Amino acid sequence: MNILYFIIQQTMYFAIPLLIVAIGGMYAERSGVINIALEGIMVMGAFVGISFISIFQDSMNGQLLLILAILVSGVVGGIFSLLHAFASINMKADQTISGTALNMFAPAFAIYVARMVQGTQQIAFTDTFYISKVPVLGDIPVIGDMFFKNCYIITYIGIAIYLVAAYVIKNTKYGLRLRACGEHPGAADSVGVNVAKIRYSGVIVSGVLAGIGGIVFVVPTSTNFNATVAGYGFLAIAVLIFGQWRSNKILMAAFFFGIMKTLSSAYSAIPFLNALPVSSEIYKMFPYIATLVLLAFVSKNSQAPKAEGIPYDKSMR
Amino acid sequence: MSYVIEMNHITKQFGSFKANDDVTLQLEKGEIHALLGENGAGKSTLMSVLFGLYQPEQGEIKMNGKPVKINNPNDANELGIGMVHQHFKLVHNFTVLESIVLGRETTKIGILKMDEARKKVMELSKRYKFKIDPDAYISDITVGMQQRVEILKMLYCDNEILIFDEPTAVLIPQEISELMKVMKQLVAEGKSIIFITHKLNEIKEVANRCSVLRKGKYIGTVNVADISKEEMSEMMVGRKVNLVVNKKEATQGEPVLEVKNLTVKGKTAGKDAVKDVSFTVHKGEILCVAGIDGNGQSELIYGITGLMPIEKGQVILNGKDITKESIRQKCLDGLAHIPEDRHKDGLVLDYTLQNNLVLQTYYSDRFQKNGFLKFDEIREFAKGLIEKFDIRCGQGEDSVTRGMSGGNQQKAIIARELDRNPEIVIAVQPVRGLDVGAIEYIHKQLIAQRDAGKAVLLVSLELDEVMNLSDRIVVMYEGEIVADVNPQEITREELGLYMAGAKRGVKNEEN
Amino acid sequence: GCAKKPGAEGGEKGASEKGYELALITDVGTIDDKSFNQGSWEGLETYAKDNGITCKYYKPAEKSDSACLTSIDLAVKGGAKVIVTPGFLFEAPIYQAQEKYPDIKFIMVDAAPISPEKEVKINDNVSSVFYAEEQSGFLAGYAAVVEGYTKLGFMGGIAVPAVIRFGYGFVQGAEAAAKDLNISGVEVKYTYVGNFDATPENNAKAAAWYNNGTEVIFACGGAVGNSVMKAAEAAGKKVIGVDVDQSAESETVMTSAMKSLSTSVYDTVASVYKDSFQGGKSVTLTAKENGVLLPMETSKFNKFDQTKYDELYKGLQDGTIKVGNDTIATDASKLSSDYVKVESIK
Amino acid sequence: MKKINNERFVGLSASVLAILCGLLFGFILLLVTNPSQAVNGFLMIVQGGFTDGMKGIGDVLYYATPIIMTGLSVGFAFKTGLFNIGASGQFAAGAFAAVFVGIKWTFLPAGIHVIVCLIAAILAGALWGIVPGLLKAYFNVSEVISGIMMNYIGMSLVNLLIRTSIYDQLKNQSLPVAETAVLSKMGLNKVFDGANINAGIIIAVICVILVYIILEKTTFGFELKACGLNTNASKYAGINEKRNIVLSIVIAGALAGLGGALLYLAGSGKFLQVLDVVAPEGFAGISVALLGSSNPIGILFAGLFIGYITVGGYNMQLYGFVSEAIDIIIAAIVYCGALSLLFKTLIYKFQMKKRNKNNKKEEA
Ligand SMILES: Nc1ncnc2c1ncn2[C@@H]1O[C@H](COP(=O)(O)OP(=O)(O)OP(=O)(O)O)[C@@H](O)[C@H]1O
Ligand SMILES: Nc1ncnc2c1ncn2[C@@H]1O[C@H](COP(=O)(O)OP(=O)(O)OP(=O)(O)O)[C@@H](O)[C@H]1O
Ligand SMILES: [Mg+2]
Ligand SMILES: [Mg+2]
Repeated sequence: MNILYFIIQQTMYFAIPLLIVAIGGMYAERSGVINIALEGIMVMGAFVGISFISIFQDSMNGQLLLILAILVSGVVGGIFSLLHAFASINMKADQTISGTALNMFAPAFAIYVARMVQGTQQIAFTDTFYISKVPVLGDIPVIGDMFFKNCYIITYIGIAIYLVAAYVIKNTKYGLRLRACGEHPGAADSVGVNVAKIRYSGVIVSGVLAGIGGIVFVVPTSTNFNATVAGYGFLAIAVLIFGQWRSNKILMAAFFFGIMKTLSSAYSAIPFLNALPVSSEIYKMFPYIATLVLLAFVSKNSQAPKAEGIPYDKSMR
Repeated sequence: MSYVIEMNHITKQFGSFKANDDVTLQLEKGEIHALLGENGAGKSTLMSVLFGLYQPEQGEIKMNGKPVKINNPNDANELGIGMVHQHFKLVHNFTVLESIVLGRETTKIGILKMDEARKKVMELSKRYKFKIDPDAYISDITVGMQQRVEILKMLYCDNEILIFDEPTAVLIPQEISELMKVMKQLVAEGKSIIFITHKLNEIKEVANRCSVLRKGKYIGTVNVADISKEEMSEMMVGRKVNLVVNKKEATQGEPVLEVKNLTVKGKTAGKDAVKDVSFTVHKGEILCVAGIDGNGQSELIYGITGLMPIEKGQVILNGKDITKESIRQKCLDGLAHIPEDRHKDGLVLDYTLQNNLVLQTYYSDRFQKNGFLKFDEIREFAKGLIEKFDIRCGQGEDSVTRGMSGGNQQKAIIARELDRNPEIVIAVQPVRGLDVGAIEYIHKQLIAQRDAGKAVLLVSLELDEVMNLSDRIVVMYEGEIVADVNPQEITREELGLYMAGAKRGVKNEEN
Repeated sequence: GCAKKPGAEGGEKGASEKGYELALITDVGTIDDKSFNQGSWEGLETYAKDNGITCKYYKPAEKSDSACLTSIDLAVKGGAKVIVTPGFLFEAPIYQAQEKYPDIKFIMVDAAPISPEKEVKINDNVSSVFYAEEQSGFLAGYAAVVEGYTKLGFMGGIAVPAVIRFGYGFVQGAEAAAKDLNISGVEVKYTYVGNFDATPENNAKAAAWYNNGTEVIFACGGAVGNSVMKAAEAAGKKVIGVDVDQSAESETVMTSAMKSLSTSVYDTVASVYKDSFQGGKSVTLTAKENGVLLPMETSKFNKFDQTKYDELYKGLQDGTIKVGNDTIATDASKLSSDYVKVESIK
Repeated sequence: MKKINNERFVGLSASVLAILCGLLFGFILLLVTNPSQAVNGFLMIVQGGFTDGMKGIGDVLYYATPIIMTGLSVGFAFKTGLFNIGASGQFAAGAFAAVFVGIKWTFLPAGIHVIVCLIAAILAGALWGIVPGLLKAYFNVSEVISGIMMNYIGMSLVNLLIRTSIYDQLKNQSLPVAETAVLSKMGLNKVFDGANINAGIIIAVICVILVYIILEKTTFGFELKACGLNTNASKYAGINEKRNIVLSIVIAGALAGLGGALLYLAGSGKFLQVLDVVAPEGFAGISVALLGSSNPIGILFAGLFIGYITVGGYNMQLYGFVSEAIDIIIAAIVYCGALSLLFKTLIYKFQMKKRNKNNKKEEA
């Protein structure tokens, strides 16, 4: 039982960032813009967010600081993603390429600035955000142990983001228009929807969420930021596709990947797994292989937005 | 008297090409105003201008006498102008309801209030007997249904001026007659309709007045009541002389291409686009497949040429069964194909002209030696064709094809396909959107083939082309062949009736 | 600050003029690796400060022998007289450089010049410094058990000799203590995580151990410590730091198994300027030379006190306590005894 | 050949524009972070390989070699309409195969051994390429996504294989390869004294020429490009487009794989590290391909250029700058590159207009 709780708690650390970023990706792609820059945007968000913490951790501390930092990361991510939006919407550039550029830029920038400013590459911070037990809720028998012990508010923020995002894309005017732009911009345009605007918003949302995802990924699992998010941006893309661009399926995918990550690192302490002769690399590979296999099956009639990656050009008919 | 809509001296260009050239259109309140013209005459473009999708280079639009600026569909909406587009603008994985409210959502703090919308949609649907299911996904409903959704989209926001761009091209007769009823009902309610179609009898049936475009130019407006179909078609096509081709009697030889019980699946799952079609093309004849857009002609050709998998049936070329053969082998066997969509299928637009001219033959020993292309050979060959077929372009064989005019692009394809001197040429709408000169030229080439004792299978949507070129006509309707006739023995009207599915001739299949 | 801000500092003195006399070349880990790069750098930097000499660190363009050699060239070009190189990465490069630059002094930490053909050759301009990490580890292990912990963990970075020595020493220390206090059933979880970084995986691994009852983990791999501390903070357990005094890093750091990196680098550099530089050989600094230690003043012990520490330290110095190094066993599990059970996790 | 010249011109001007933008951005960055030294630092970048004479140039060639190969890999795929973001994985696969053979198959005679290593690398890379190829051709899975997946799978798999077969426990890296498996220096190291240069660069150049010939001179290249530019038309012309998709990624993979071999057999004392990091050379390849506008010759120069400023950036440390500045500049260049694709099409559109006019005139 204890083990089970532990796995669930650990899984949160991995799954929540994936969830947030993948949902962000969903907004970009459902609006018609492929965003493989998520990795880079995460790094950017984490970089600035963690720097923010390490600067202000003496003057303030606790959850407030964390929440502020998360906001900062979000804003930074949003701004950074504008580069991608500009290239792919105004300039009608190849979206994978401008995305790649952002991915190359972010870590280099983080290292460069960190070393130029503070001389060292890693940005250390003290973790005053850890919650060993949420007051009341933590005492609920099983549920409490699973979800309200050894956690960060991050978990709940993530869940909240998910719920809102899923609701918005399905049930709001904005969501409806966003989806239209991703599937058939011509149709949206013909009823007076401003495709460019919607797509910008989609990319920005993805940027904000990726930025948040960045810091959310670093805080629970490390004591410093070292200019990397260990490929979680790309993993998030896998999650997005695995989840077939549908938030509900993305949720499941995120947790599946999260569990795999947990097992790959914690298996040594999980008796029945420790017995197995499976090395950690296998666990590491598994999510990716699973995604490939899944893709092979669903891609023929994939639910990918029809118009994703294609710059919208009015006069094309 | 004042008009609800006046479009005065509209000119719309795409690049250097004038899709509308000083066109004027006046719509009276409560009338159905037909807009008539060949493919590429500029009808859709003109309507797109009225609907705010395109901005005209010149001209003004007046509404009830007052000039108005229509910068985008929103403005059009504000003014109560709605449009059913020729190519539907529906999102495949939206529900009918979602599709209708898109752009005019009723919301509370941004959250969709679908039930109100639903009520209104159901009312409308009842009023016009549309029987739509608001929760069905667009991808799951028939084309006819999709069109009703498009119509509902207009009615949903109480538009007064309704534009129907070729609404009937894709409908089956029953649907057409129902649509006609609806249109009458709408004008009866005081709305005004612009109705685009190629089909004269439809105009005769519902339209009050009719404006005609030709090659982007405004020809004139007439009262439908006091003009005959012939006169209308003459207005639409222009003096017959352009298109009448003088050709000597056909000398029908033995069969070249035999199509037996061919069946091809359509894009929309379930229904077949081509149903058990059989016919034969002989040496020295031009067999024309006539029919309204979207009745399975494209699929038929794709099936024959192998670009689409076929369900069942046989394709026989000079007695050899080529059904299962690769596309390349078919080509080697002497089957030439002038495709419907030259940009999609016919050309690699970013290749040079010379490369496109050898697209079907680059692998032959003439142009390659153990894997290496013989550039000089190709260049010479290209020069030759450019000379022979008088293809005009900037830097001769080195010009990038994308930069060539439509007519010359088409000529390039013709040159490539005919120069192989094939057993049979399959030409699908070979003159679509081309200028008269090009049209005449291409027609001459096809006839030359025929006179040289080769076979030609021509697919055309345009009556004149059909009537003038063909030695035999088969009419396709709903994926079936409904008539097999001799142009000398049939009038346009009859043909039109066949094409509209209103008449079915006994299939006199030979052999 | 010297080179804390390379940029600003470059501003004061461009390489053009005097250049940087003291140079350190990192082994692509940076000078904040919580390990020998950092320790050595601190020593170098302090000496530079104390004597108003310029210093600077360089980072090889890639992790290859020739790239290291190139950065040595760059350092020399930058005016270096003394070059400090931490880590085995420099075995081959220095082997060549010592010939190429006879009048430059090289200080190798944790390594000696070795040719690709495994031939060791130490010229007079090279001093190679090793440490008896096993003794340091021994002290830590002993202390942990005295503190009353019976479920210990060892998380090495990568199974390089220095780390192995730490680990084996740690186990032997635990055993010695268990014997003296006659505690049986001390358990040691023993593993190498395969990197020297702070990664989520390492964090999860440590968390899993703590969750499984492990009370204190000897985090022996530079930044790996950060991941372990993170987990310890969450689980409210203890950590033992390594190489440098890591007590500042986290409340959970009980003590650190130190080797006197900075002091020894400081001294060796000093010896260069005092013309007392003793090159040509490689020395292993043990307790005798105060080469290893626990920082008692910053350690958070309840039972294990200074007197006990001094007693042990004497024992190590006069050899009454013998600690085997990395050669005593092929695998940690072989160190198990009736007092200590070592579970080695691959 | 008017048109070819024109294409060259357009591609070149686009790349040059991108490079200038990137460098400008870099200079601004230096200025912001450390005005007093910015100029010196920037000069270092511009001087690049020339700062330390022949050795510097030699190093440029050394750093350029692997990224020219990955650049070729990506560029070749681009030409055929595919985005081979999976080059990293293929590179790693090739590197491992080469090193593995280089260590284990010592029974092979001197001359042969290294060649077998290279072949092994080529095969491994091709193998890693075939997966996305098949997925693309027969399951229409985007090669971008499957490429990313294959990168991570490759990374972990290679780590696993190293640890279980050719692991140097003491250094957490691969064992050194046998002397017989190291690429010959061919006396180049005499010319470029002290540099790592070796036969690798020559092999790379040969590959450049080969790829150029395949793409520009052969029927195979004709088909590949046709598929890349218009799949429908290719099918219409009887070209087997599925087969071509697979082939082109496989070839791309082989090139990247060979690149891996050339780097790790260079005898520069570089070893395969067991780290959870996707081989950066693959991504570098993307920028190289973009700079070279996917033209083999262009790629050769782009690779040299990036190798050149890499050395320069490394020397910047003398002025207290951090060499990551270079990666930033390269990223900036790539970004501008993405925009300058548009810049290109603009030029084309412009030229097209002109032609149309001519045609219209002639027709009239
Ligand atoms: N959970 C969700 N996240 C994102 N978009 C959604 C979600 N659910 C529905 N949508 C969007 O709303 C539309 C209607 O919802 P629905 O899920 O029924 O559509 P769908 O295409 O059938 O998707 P699915 O088959 O995955 O449910 C969908 O087409 C999709 O575009
Ligand atoms: N977006 C565009 N870009 C370039 N040319 C265009 C564009 N839209 C239309 N054209 C050209 O303008 C001409 C008129 O097109 P339009 O669609 O208005 O014809 P139409 O009368 O609707 O023909 P159809 O009966 O086939 O619908 C055609 O030659 C077409 O090729
Ligand atoms: Mg039409
Ligand atoms: Mg039209």
